Amino acid sequence: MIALLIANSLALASLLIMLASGLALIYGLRDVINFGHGALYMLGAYLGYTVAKVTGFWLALLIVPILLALVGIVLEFLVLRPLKSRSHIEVALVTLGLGIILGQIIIFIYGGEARSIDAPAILSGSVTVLGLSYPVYRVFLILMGLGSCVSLAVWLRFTSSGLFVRAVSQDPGVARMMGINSDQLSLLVTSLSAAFAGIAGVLAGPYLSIDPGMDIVMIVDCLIIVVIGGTGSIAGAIIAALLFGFVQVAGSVFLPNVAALVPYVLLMIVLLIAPGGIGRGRVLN
Amino acid sequence: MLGHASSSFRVPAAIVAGAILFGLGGVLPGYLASDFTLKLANEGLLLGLLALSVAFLMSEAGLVALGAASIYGGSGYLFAIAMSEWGMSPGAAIVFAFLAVVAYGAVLGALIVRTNPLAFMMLTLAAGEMIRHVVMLEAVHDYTGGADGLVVSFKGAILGMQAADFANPQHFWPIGWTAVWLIGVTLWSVSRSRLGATLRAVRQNEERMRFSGFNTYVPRVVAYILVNAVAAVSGLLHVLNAGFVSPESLGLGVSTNALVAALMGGTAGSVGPLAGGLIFAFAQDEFGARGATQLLTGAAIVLFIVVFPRGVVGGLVAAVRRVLPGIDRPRGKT
Amino acid sequence: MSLLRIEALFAGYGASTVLHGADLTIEAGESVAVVGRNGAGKSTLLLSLFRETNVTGGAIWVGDTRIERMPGYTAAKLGISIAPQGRRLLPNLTVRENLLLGKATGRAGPWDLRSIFKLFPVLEERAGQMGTMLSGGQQQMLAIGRALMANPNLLLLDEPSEGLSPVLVDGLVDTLIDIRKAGTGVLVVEQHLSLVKRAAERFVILSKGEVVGAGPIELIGAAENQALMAL
Amino acid sequence: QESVKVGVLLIDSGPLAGLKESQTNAVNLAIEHVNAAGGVMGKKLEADFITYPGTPDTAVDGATRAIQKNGAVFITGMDTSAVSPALAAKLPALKALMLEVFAQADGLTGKGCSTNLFRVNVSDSIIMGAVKDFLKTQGVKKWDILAVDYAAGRDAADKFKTLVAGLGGSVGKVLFAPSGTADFGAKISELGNDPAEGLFVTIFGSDAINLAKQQQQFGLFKKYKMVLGNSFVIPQVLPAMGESVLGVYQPLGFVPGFPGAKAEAFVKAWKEKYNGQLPPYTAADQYAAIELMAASLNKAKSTDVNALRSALEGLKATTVLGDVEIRAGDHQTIRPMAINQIVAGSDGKPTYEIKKIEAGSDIIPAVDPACKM
Amino acid sequence: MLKIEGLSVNYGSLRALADVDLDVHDQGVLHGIIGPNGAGKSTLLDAACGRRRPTAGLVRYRGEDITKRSVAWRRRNGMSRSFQRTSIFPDLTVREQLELVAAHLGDDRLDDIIRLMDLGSYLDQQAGRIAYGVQRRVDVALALLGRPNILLMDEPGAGLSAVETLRLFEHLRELVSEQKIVAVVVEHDVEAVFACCGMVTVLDLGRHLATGTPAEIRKDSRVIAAYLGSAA
Ligand SMILES: Nc1ncnc2c1ncn2[C@@H]1O[C@H](COP(=O)(O)OP(=O)(O)OP(=O)(O)O)[C@@H](O)[C@H]1O
Ligand SMILES: Nc1ncnc2c1ncn2[C@@H]1O[C@H](COP(=O)(O)OP(=O)(O)OP(=O)(O)O)[C@@H](O)[C@H]1O
Ligand SMILES: [Mg+2]
Ligand SMILES: [Mg+2]
Repeated sequence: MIALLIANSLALASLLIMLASGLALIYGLRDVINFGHGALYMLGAYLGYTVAKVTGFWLALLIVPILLALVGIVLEFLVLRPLKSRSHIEVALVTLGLGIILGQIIIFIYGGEARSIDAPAILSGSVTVLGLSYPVYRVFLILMGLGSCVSLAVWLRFTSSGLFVRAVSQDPGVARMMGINSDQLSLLVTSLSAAFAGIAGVLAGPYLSIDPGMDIVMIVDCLIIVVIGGTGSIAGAIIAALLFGFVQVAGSVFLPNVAALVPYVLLMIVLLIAPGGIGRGRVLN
Repeated sequence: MLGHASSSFRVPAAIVAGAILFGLGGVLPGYLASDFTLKLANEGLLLGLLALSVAFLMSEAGLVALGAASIYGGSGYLFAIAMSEWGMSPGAAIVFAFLAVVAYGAVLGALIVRTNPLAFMMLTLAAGEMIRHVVMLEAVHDYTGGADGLVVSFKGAILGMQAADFANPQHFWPIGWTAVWLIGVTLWSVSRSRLGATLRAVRQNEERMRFSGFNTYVPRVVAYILVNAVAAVSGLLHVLNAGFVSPESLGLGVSTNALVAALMGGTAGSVGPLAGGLIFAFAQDEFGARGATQLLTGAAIVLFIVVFPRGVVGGLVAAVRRVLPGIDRPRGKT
Repeated sequence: MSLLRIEALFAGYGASTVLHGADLTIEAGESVAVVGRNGAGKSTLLLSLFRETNVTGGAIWVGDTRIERMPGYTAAKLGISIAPQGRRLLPNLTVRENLLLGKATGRAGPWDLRSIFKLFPVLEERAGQMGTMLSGGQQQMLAIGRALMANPNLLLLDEPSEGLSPVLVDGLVDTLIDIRKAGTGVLVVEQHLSLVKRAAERFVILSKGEVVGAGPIELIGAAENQALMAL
Repeated sequence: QESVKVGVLLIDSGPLAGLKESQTNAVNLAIEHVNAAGGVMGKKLEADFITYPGTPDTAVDGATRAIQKNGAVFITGMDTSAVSPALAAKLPALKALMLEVFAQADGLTGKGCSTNLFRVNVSDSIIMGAVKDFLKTQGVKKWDILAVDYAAGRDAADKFKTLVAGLGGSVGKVLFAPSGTADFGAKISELGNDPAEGLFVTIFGSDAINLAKQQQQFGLFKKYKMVLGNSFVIPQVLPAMGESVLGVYQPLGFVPGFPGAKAEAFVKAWKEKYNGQLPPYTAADQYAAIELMAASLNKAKSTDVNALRSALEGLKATTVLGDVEIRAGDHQTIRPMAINQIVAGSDGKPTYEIKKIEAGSDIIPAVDPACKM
Repeated sequence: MLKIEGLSVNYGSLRALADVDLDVHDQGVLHGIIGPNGAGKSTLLDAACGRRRPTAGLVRYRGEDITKRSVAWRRRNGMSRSFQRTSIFPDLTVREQLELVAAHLGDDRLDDIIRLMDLGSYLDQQAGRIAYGVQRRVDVALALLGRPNILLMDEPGAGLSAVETLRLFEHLRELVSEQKIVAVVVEHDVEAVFACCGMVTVLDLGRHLATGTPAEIRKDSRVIAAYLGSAA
């Protein structure tokens, strides 16, 4: 039972990790609190639905992140760059407004009906691990989620391009003086963040419902995770998402009456003990 | 000599002008505007008050609160529950609700103002969402009505006004108008007082403030209590006017609306957020009639913030300064 | 062809102009000091090479490339590196990472982690620590080390002696002499003339954003130059 | 004045936003039909659509605008169980009537019933009435319950327990999931460990889809003899649930294939007008509400609120929902329900198959004595 | 006046200050602290003024143990400091910040301090936008407000020219002797230190190396090797 509990919380956490990493990336490296991230995830899911219908799930998993990266490029040039001298909260609210608009456009195109993607055949059965039968898709989700985010963290931490990205995030002026093309790297970060939302959107298809409310459900949870993880730290976000997923799943089993409160309590406890979050700038910022 | 004479003449002139504006504004709309317009204006004022509380904390202490709604809605719930469950009179219930949420704000503030701005924002968000969930818990369903909320109607009078009077836009307008003036002027004077200056300095360099002998904690707690008191007044007026409370009034949506209104109007000063509240209320109504509230709201947020970096009021003031240089020059610039 | 040529430069911050037609030329292997009182615009002059200021007129040439309208990283790519005033270390990078940033342009040369650690041994001891956990003088070493790591053609130092102990200033002077001999240009902004006198060949006096005096370094102590510097 | 106006409130944000389109379509189609059949009192019926973000305040604002500014006499459309009481409280002062088609809470026509509010859609108790009538013949005795941790879910769970006891059965596990649950893995594992014979599910909206898809990966529903949904597999979510819910039973107030000439004509007209789609039950309720408005206007021959109220109280009419009656005592419409099973349709896609039609008078509870107008 | 007993400060595993004693009792005399980079000079000031909790040891002020007192308390009771890394209010004008602090501490000598730090022509500029050297002077001015009894200064001359540093030290010496206060100044400009300080303490590697008059220190061979080099 406990093993199953952990496995289940890992599945939820994997999706959250991907979303929160994207959010942490653009927050930690680009200094933007992107309230529109949920809308990007929703766009990823709907695009995933459309593309998967034509090309199948696997190609959608490849194409949609690329499409979202393009959206990220548009976001960078049309919004973030022109507004770079504005305060955090102003930019955050602009992304909120854009997220609302994007959501409405999606509803306009797809209508309000919920949709779903079927998992490809090899992922639809279940496997038996340690005597427990467990859906293959969940295993896949966990591997994908953890895998992509760990590689992201490794890239940032241990490669020189990762180092330059971190330098740009802390002081673009100094980075430029050192000969780093900060505009290019900012663009990379924004599009990478959007691409992560795209991956999460496609992966959510066979697991969760694709519907007009999906952005809002996720964004608050992801904000909580990013903040628990520590300002913009990817590794922190990974740990925080695992913690969050576990607390939420465990809460719904052991404290069903007050389960809805559990994530907020977690946030308050962590922040009151360590206002900088768990990652506390270990990886970035 | 001359400068002294003219400034001592200017102060009473400003007070007289303010008094006239206040008097006219309190009376005229009742004759000129339709019930429907007044109703929207009332809501705009109350949202403006909430926006003012958010804006004050932002511009003075550099902290963004995303939990204003929990105070706003919470005071309404307490007011309703105090009457229906504990049999208080409406007047006593108002005082009780006000004091209770302000006390809650004080405790919360004492815990969270020390953290960094992002943590503060998320802590207020978390505290607010927690309250929204608590209200919907099964255990308190009988008190709060769960997701359905409560219809609040009271018997008896508050300051001589019956429930029906508060619900009547004509009668409510002067109350809202007066509250807005009192609070607007109060916050404006606080921001010009020593407390305001201390808060702004703490926001820029907390450590240097401590090394200058200031207590940097208490002023921020005081500021947080102050803005919560404003939010509570707004919430109580709202419940009197609307006659019901629901979990939505505690939620993130209301808090973001207040934030958006504040930024639309301009966070510096008292007029901006109030104007923002009015703009927001009327705009939402128009958008609704056009059948696309959400889309147009999103577009308006983007447009207003992009076009008016210091809010509509900030933008207007800057424009007036440009056309009439010399008007109200900041001190010391030559 | 000069290493750096600044012609009638007008630059400032926002709407205000700080430099009013400053001129400066540096040849390869030359070491020039820029002096002048607080607010004269010395730092502004250096920062203008990286588009950290608002350039409104004049020209900046690096070799035969005119850069004042090019992106901020151009100067570094062309072989100019800087240890800016106030150090501007990146607070959440380790000492080693801060140094490696100097390598961003990928120029090869005598300076690498090993030679920097030899020059400033304490940096090696602290290689894994965050840059801002160093003492003030150690941070200054890190900023200078970072600039050296780029193996520049022209090294810009903005008040490098600030916070350094006298022994280390001696070491710095020796280093500057060495790298100049190796053909690298040096432009140093400095308040403390003792360093300037030992490390530079000529000086330029900046006052209110304009060059008001210049000469070989031996003359820097002359009364008229002292008067110009106090202007 | 040339026309009689109906204020239609539409929610365009959050999870309910998806229903806006079919609601608008239903109003447009109904008004088209009413006007084609001669309108109301010789005038045309006209809709005034107003969107709002789903909160009580904004709903009251929207209704006020429709009534005071645009002269609407009726309010209808989308709302939630928090919005309705707030609206109902304001209606007497605004001098307008509301025909509820959305909120299911019993209280609206029970303890909190209100002079100016009439409900066309079914209440929670009516659904339970239909379930009870249906289960009498099914022979599934031992049940598990999975419900949303919300007033509606807890209420449904309690009612179902009483109902099962009344039929001589027993209830095993009763699990609650918070609204907005993304991962049902824990609940699914808990139920699947030791399943009873039947599973009663009260989970709504996107949570319902999440549950359906995730249980399929675990094969949960297959372990039960009968899975009975309560607002679980509704038409709006059925396509997304796909094959995962084949075999599930679901009571609905209307499905295509519902008996009656009007119902048939309605489905046909809908298909023609809205490129081949089928109307969901919410659209049928909305359509019926407009039909009832028209009937009351024609009966009262006036737009006066009091006259219209008296016309509606006790009104009997034939609508797309069949023969219905608005009960004067609590303003609840007495109407039939269909118990359906999800089966694979001719095109391979899951669809509803009507198993039984429950007559309205059999399933409606008596007027709640707490209801005092 | 200020007595430091057995003070140690660790940063993690690094021992920045090891068992240092310092007794600054001469009122009206500048007490200089010199030492190589990383010797622990700033750390000593940090521990003395409450910015950092010492790992071990005591700080006494007028005989009272104040090791656990808050920074604000110490400041209100006369202990003041300036920073090596400039610490000012970037968005306030120079005048606004000086007035705010002066009013809080009840100081009426604002004009004198403005004159002393030569800030008269910058009063209405935003502090974040003035030249670095001037910002340093604002930092020192903030420390001088409020008639402190103990003045702790961390490289007040950094960013100033040698001439200006010397002038600042002379002013400080006058101020200190006029008001009979205790002043501890960390500085690398040894010319200014030797010219104006009555006593000099040398730290090295977190330890106390020597204390004495400038003349004694200047001759000390250990100090020359560790610190002074050609400046001796
Ligand atoms: N960020 C800024 N914004 C606005 N004005 C600035 C800014 N930085 C510097 N200035 C102004 O530019 C002028 C020159 O400053 P600069 O820093 O170049 O002087 P400097 O010669 O380097 O002085 P110092 O010796 O103190 O370092 C000063 O008058 C200052 O007020
Ligand atoms: N926050 C910190 N975390 C870790 N180590 C630190 C920290 N601050 C200082 N140190 C280390 O403690 C030692 C003493 O530092 P301190 O700043 O006291 O030196 P200092 O004598 O003031 O030197 P300088 O003349 O360079 O300013 C140094 O080795 C430094 O690297
Ligand atoms: Mg400078
Ligand atoms: Mg130091």
